[in-house]
Amino acid sequence: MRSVVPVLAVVAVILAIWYLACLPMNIHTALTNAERAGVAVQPEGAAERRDRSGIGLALTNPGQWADTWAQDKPRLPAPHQVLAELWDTTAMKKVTSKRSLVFHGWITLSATLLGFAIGTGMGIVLAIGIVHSRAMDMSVMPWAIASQTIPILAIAPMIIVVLNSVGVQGLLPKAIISAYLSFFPVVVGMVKGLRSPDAMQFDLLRTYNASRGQTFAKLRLPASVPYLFASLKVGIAASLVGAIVGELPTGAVRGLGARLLTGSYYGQTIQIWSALFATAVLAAVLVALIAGAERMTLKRMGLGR
Amino acid sequence: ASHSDNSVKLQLQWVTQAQFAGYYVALEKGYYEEEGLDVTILPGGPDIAPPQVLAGGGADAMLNWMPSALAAREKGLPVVNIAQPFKSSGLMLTCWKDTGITGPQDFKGKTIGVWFFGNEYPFLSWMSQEGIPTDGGDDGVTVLKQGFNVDPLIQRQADCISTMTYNEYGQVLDAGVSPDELVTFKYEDMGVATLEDGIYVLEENLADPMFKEKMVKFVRASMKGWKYAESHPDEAAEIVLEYDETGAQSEAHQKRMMGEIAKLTAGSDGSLDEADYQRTVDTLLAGGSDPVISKAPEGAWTHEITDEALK
Amino acid sequence: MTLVLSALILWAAAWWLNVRLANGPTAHTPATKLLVPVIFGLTLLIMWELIVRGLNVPLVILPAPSLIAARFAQSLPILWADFVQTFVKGALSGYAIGCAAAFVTAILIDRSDFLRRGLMPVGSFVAALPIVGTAPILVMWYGFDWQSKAAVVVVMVFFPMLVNITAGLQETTQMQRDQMQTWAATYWQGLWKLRLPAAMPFVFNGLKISSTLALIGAIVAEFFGSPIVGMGFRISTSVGQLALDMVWAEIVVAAIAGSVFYGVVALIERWVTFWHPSQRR
Amino acid sequence: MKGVSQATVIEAKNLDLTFQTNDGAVQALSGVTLDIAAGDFVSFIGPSGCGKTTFLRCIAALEQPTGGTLTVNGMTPEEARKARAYGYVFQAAGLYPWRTIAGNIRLPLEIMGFSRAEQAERVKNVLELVDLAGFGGKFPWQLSGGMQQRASIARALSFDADILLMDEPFGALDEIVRDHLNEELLKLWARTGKTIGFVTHSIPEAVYLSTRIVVMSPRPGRITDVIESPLPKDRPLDIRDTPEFLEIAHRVREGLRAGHAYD
Amino acid sequence: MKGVSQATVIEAKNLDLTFQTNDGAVQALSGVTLDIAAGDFVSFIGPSGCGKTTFLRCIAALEQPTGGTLTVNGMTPEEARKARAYGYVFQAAGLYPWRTIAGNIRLPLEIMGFSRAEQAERVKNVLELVDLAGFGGKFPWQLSGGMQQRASIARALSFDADILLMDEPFGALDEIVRDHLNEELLKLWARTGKTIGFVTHSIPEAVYLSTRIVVMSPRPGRITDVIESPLPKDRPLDIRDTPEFLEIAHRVREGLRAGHAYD
Ligand SMILES: Nc1ncnc2c1ncn2[C@@H]1O[C@H](COP(=O)(O)OP(=O)(O)OP(=O)(O)O)[C@@H](O)[C@H]1O
Ligand SMILES: Nc1ncnc2c1ncn2[C@@H]1O[C@H](COP(=O)(O)OP(=O)(O)OP(=O)(O)O)[C@@H](O)[C@H]1O
Ligand SMILES: Cc1ncc(C[n+]2csc(CCO)c2C)c(N)n1
Ligand SMILES: [Mg+2]
Ligand SMILES: [Mg+2]
Repeated sequence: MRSVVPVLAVVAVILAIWYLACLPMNIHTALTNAERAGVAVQPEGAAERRDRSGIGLALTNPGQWADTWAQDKPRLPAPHQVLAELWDTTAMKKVTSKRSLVFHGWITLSATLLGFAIGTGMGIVLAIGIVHSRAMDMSVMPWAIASQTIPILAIAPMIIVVLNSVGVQGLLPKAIISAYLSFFPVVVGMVKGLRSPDAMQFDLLRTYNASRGQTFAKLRLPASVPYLFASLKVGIAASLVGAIVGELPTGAVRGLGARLLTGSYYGQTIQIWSALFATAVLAAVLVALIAGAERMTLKRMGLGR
Repeated sequence: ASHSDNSVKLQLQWVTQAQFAGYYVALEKGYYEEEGLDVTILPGGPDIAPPQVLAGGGADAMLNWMPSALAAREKGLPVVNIAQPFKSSGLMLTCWKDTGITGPQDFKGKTIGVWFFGNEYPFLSWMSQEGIPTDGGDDGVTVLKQGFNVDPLIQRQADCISTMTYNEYGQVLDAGVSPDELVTFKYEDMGVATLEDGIYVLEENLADPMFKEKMVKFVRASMKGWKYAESHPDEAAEIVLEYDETGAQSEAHQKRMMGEIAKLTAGSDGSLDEADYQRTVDTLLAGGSDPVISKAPEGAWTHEITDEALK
Repeated sequence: MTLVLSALILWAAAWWLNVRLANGPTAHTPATKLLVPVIFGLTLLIMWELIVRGLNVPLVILPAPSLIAARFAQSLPILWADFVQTFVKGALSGYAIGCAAAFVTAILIDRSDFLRRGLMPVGSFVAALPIVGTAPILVMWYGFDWQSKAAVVVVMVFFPMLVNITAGLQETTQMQRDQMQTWAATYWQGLWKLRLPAAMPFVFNGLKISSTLALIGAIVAEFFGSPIVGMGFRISTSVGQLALDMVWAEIVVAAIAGSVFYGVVALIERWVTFWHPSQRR
Repeated sequence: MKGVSQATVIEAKNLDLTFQTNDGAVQALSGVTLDIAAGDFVSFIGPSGCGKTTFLRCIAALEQPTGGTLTVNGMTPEEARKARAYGYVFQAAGLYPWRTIAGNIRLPLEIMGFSRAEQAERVKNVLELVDLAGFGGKFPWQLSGGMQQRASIARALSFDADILLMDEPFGALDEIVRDHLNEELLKLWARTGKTIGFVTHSIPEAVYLSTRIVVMSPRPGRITDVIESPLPKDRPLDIRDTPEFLEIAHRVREGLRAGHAYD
Repeated sequence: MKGVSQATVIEAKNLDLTFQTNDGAVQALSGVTLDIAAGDFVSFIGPSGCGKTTFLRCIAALEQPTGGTLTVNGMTPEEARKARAYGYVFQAAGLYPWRTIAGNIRLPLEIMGFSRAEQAERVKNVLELVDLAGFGGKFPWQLSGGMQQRASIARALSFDADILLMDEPFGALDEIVRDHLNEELLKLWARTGKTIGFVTHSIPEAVYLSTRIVVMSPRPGRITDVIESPLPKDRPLDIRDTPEFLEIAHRVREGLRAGHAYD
């Protein structure tokens, strides 16, 4: 709560800079529009202005500033334009409408959640394997790291096509791409967590003659919970990115990713920005939900202080 | 694969828009249903290679530009053109007039945006016919891989960009540019036009009479859709809007697009014109150092389906 | 079918071998530590080859590793040019700028608690903007060449770096800071002699995370417009040409470059943070 | 009490233990021979690194000697562990932070498969034994260091092992609390008659608690002296100011100093 | 030595300190009045939480008293710090792991702007003083705990402050090493004539080292007793077995017990 004032201050500064940045960013178009409408601008001719800096042009043509904040397809939309679009496409549309961001957000969210579940499950299973089998640790870990250096956008279409050829369609392919991005942080965090108890804690269980299974259930697993949650927060954000990437090669018909893409086909910058912000808000909400679950669980476990 | 059922999946090569109005009209008006077909239309996008989808069994038929389809054929994916609803090409280069460009020779030293993804071939062979290198420098053109909007032109990052008469050109005008500020070069006019949006299927499937029969019905219904769309452009555009799930299309834009598309489909009854085919192949074979296809393809098209369909 | 079967048998055999190696007497030698993952990787490759051949998967869907290797060998000059464009020009420069900017910001934030509490939440929100959305915008702003790719990379690595450096600067104990105070050290002396060295393990953690992000960011940005060279350009156009072997050759380059980049950063980390318990053995 | 001829519980003969490390072999124990009788309270004292912990760990079968023989109740340490022969208390309390005090004490009981009712019963008993009744529902961090250490002792007592091994259990506590816990431990020992092996760094603590004090010297870990305490079993805290006490303390100190090379 | 009328170095009058915490105010020091003369060796002893550390930190200007006055050499603690009046030794050695022993000792010298040559000279001297000559090139983690603590003392000595403040410097070490370092510290004190403030939990340590022992009690931290030691300045280790020594130790223990509530 102590952060409210600083955050507001920072947001205010960002908004101010943003509005200012619209001037040089959009001034070229503003001048061209004005010229077409017969207003005199400095200098004349779009070709002439092409290599001029936006800042210089903005300074010499203060009369066109207002237009830089009100264009249809600006290079940088002004904050109020994005907000208006967000408002228009969430609150003002029925959630079942194709033009509603809530509708598209839900499509993306469902793939995200499914992918997150798959990825987290896989990550946990892999981590359990890795801490219990040296062979698995040594063979899998380097490749798990390497797998993350592959640009997912490049293989996403192939995953879709391959799955399609074995008859898997719809939500699942997107979820698998999203799982691919989210499993890695979970593996890393979970391995760390399962290994986090110190030697003494293991020794203690040995003096009780505890079995492997008991050691896992009574020591490793509870000890890993804080680590797991830390990874889940990274993982859910990665899942969302994965779901969006997965939407691009599925015909890009529905979902926030499709909104981003179709927005860019038609140069609808305002639509792109509002889809972007919707995504970020969705990510923030998801992370906050996990953080809430984390607080609750840790408190139950007596770890939250 | 079993082709005994009556389902047909069609892979488009772009997102839902009036470019594909004929198929949506046929679907909406029940022409497919009348033929006893259950048709699914799969929209495309920049990350979707229709031949790949076809190869993976994700679709029964695809729409494709012929250069791309012939290249796929040479890569070992035997696709066959069974119908050609688009008679003429809508591809063109759009340039700023104030760059001083008046003809192809003025491209030297300029920056030009080109679509890749299998669509660069017509451009490359045109340039090689003009004798202009495409690797930059003062004597050649600097080629950019253009994204799928007109920003590079509007932002003046490129002097010319690729546009379709029915889509991107309109977007340039929508951005407030008047046609007088632009110079355009239609591939059709330059003599380097290649065939666009044809219907392709896998060769091996054509061996199956059941499949063939399905395609006959499909092409017949599709052409009926096209002809209806041509004569009712506004209604067709509205149907397309109806099917657009992204909610990103605007009515004005689709109506204008439909108007332009109608001009391209006008001369076709669906059957491939051998002369057009030959011109396409010649253009591609003339391509520069890295030609799309190295030899004239065999069996890349068939009239069997259209002959049957148009009876 | 026999090929698929032999793939499964191969898997079982290789796994058995690895279990033996990992639990055997030589398990802690560097040779074994290298050998085990290599065997695992090779097994996957051979299984891939066998399955693709066994099931007759079309080339345009999934090429066999042997074809990819052949394409790789034939296309070295192209791959090299793409690598230079994307990795050296785009990813590395963006990485350097992004890390440096995060560093400066971290020190600004460090001096002002107000800034930290204001910027961190906003920063994490901005960091959640997906690159597939920001990349087209940055390409529109910074042009088609490597500059826009570098900008995408800057945006991608900035926040993870900032978080790590900030956390690292908080890493010193109260006692260590008190100690500095008893010597009447200035802010900069405390920063330079105590807090920066203590932050290094965190800084390197950030550098490692960012190293994989950097290359991915540069490649993805090329999908949204590029000159006609670069790894992302090649991948996206090759998919259109159904040259899947080329696509995979580029992916191999990306994986190698990414892993080597990561490895180099990890090596430097060993060298710089030699004192940290996790680096001592 | 059968006087000197009590049953031998732990019997070490010529025990050797060498660790293989990256920097070469470290001989932690060398020729250690020692008998511990039932009901003994044996303290191990010696400079850091002399092998006190290692010896205790050998008894608990946490470490495998490389030479000599070691039997516990006539069995190998392994077998003795399976027979639940020991409770082990580590230097730090080592309570699991995600379990309440009662939950921590219940842990060995769960693992050993006691019934629910039995678990609850035993937890209640040992909590009373260590004076923590009413704190069962608290989490470890809600207790002071001394209370945590008592809980950890309760945990070791809960399954009623005959042998209690304690490795510097009070090392981290302040002197006053430590004195108090020493008193309590003596009472507990008197009440239960367990055999206790106790590692410490503090001479007064060793003298105050033990029936026998084993002095060890480092590199390689050897026993240099075994001192039988003539102190009575009943020991008020101020026994520490008596001449007998100081006499033993002095002897221990001398024994320590002899074997000690500073750092 | 000017007998009883030595110059006063540290003068605390009615010192109060209250921490504002989330759970309310904690009064850590209340009405603390104390004079420390030049050359004194003053030990502070008392149960955990009684404010020993807090008082030392006030002297070093690491904490700001909320009431009363405190002067060091006639200046405020702040000014005294800027004048490099103190060396401070913390409980843990707190050496920087990325610097060698010599590098660690050089650290305050670098900060205070000594010349290179002077730095090298001083590092050499203090390394000898604490018996670590030859270990300058090692990293902290390559040394035993006792050696690390000696290095940390050397660091506090390197810039030759007149006042040495030590907060449980030997708390983490074993008894033998501790004895040894106690002896060394006494020698060093005799040789340099510094004024030393020393916090400890160990009664023998306090009695063995100090000229005055300050006994404190908790909640709120007050001084309950100040004991002047009649022991001579020259103290062999076995002075600890003399009746005078035990007499003082007993008095300290009584003072402590009075103010102590277990846990
Ligand atoms: N797992 C191990 N691997 C290698 N060396 C070890 C291991 N455990 C102990 N040692 C070494 O064996 C020797 C004896 O160690 P041990 O822990 O038994 O000493 P200790 O008497 O308990 O010391 P302290 O009083 O510091 O606890 C030491 O030199 C130590 O470094
Ligand atoms: N920064 C702080 N904020 C709030 N309370 C504090 C702070 N520092 C110390 N205290 C409280 O002030 C009291 C005195 O603490 P101090 O550290 O001086 O005790 P001490 O005598 O040194 O104890 P110990 O022997 O455990 O080191 C304690 O109750 C402690 O909890
Ligand atoms: C991935 C991909 N990129 C470009 C085209 C070429 N193309 C065909 S139709 C069309 C839309 C015109 O408005 C474009 C750009 C394609 N087929 N697939
Ligand atoms: Mg030990
Ligand atoms: Mg303290």
